[in-house]
Amino acid sequence: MIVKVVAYGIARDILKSADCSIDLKEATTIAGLKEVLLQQYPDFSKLASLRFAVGEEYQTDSYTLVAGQEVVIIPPVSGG
Amino acid sequence: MIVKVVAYGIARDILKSADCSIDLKEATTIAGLKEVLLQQYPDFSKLASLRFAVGEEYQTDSYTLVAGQEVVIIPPVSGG
Amino acid sequence: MEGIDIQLYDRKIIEREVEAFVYDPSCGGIVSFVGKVRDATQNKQVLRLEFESYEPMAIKEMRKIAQQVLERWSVKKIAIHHRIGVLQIEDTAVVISVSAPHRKDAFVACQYAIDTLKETVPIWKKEIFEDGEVWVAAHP
Amino acid sequence: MEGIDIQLYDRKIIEREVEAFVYDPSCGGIVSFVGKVRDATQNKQVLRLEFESYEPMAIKEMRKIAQQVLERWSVKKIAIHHRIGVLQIEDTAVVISVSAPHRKDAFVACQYAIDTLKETVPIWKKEIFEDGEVWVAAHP
Repeated sequence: MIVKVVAYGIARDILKSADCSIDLKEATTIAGLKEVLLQQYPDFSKLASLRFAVGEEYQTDSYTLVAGQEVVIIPPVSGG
Repeated sequence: MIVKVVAYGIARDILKSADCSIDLKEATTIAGLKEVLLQQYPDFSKLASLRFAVGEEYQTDSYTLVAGQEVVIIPPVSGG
Repeated sequence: MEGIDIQLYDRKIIEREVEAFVYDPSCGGIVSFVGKVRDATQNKQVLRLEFESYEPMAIKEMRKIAQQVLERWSVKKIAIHHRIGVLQIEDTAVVISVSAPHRKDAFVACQYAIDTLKETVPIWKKEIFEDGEVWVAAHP
Repeated sequence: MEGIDIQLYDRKIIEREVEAFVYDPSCGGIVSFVGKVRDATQNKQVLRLEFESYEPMAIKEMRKIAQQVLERWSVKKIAIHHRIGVLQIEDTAVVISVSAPHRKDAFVACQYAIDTLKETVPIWKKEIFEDGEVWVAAHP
């Protein structure tokens, strides 16, 4: 299945793009997506934290993705 | 000996004057002045607190007054 | 002492003037407390308030608070402006601003400053009602 | 929800506009936090900063913080304005104002709001130096 990955901040620099499509096995979780990303873009492992959002909400590792979903990579925030 | 008593806020209302002279025994302390004031103006006993300042500083009960000194009555403060 | 701005006056307090004093390029955070005149005490409509002070000592006591703040916490600057005279509902009675490299210090120091001001600074507030007047906090 | 003003924009933050929202005649105290852009990181001169956000989620997360504040403390109103885009040294990046009948609630709530904002709200800050640029807090 294809999910769309959107990236902000340093995640966009690592991805070298503001978004991309990733082909995953059915029922892949956020944890599974993270593994794929770390394999393809090892620089993600250097970040202080790596969170993911779906539907404008943070999701935990066990969240199961479905085809066509948009997942936003949230690197360490630094607002304020 | 004579000391000058200055009053602000509700202390001025109780004294019915912004200041007055009080005749005290030599070496009277703040505690002694307080007693005299409470006797002459019983309404002081109704206040939540009663402090005294000499030389723009709070002074404790044991502070000994000298002739001609100016003592400021500090009723409960309510700034801020 | 450098880093301290204490003022007591009978005119409108302009909050940005208080804060402008404490701003420092080394400080990421400024915490400010603004004390306003509330509209009612025990459900009685307040018409106006009159603030008076024992001015030289009030300034001295506010300065003491500011010095304590600079000694106790990693604070760069502190400003305390207090108004006296006749105030209306919604008027600002006091503004305290504190700047610090780390915001936690600014929060703790600003709260200490207003808490202590309300205990030690010789300023008195009288509430004027339709049918009388009351010196605030005078009685238990 | 009534009592909440959340804004994210690419223009100067006018602090008195943030505070004006939270003022309420029932509140004696307003506590505000102003977050400024500092002049240097590890002794390197910062030329400018660029803030970006995942806007809809940033607003949602700021709104959550505001709702938590109104639920947990006796707070009347809260306003959070965050700026994005290009900022210069001394510019204000964020202002949080909280009004409450009792000042202690306002202090605790304002500190909670800025602490939580810095942990959860998807906003990113890039520091631009003469010789490069750094996403703040990205690396341990």
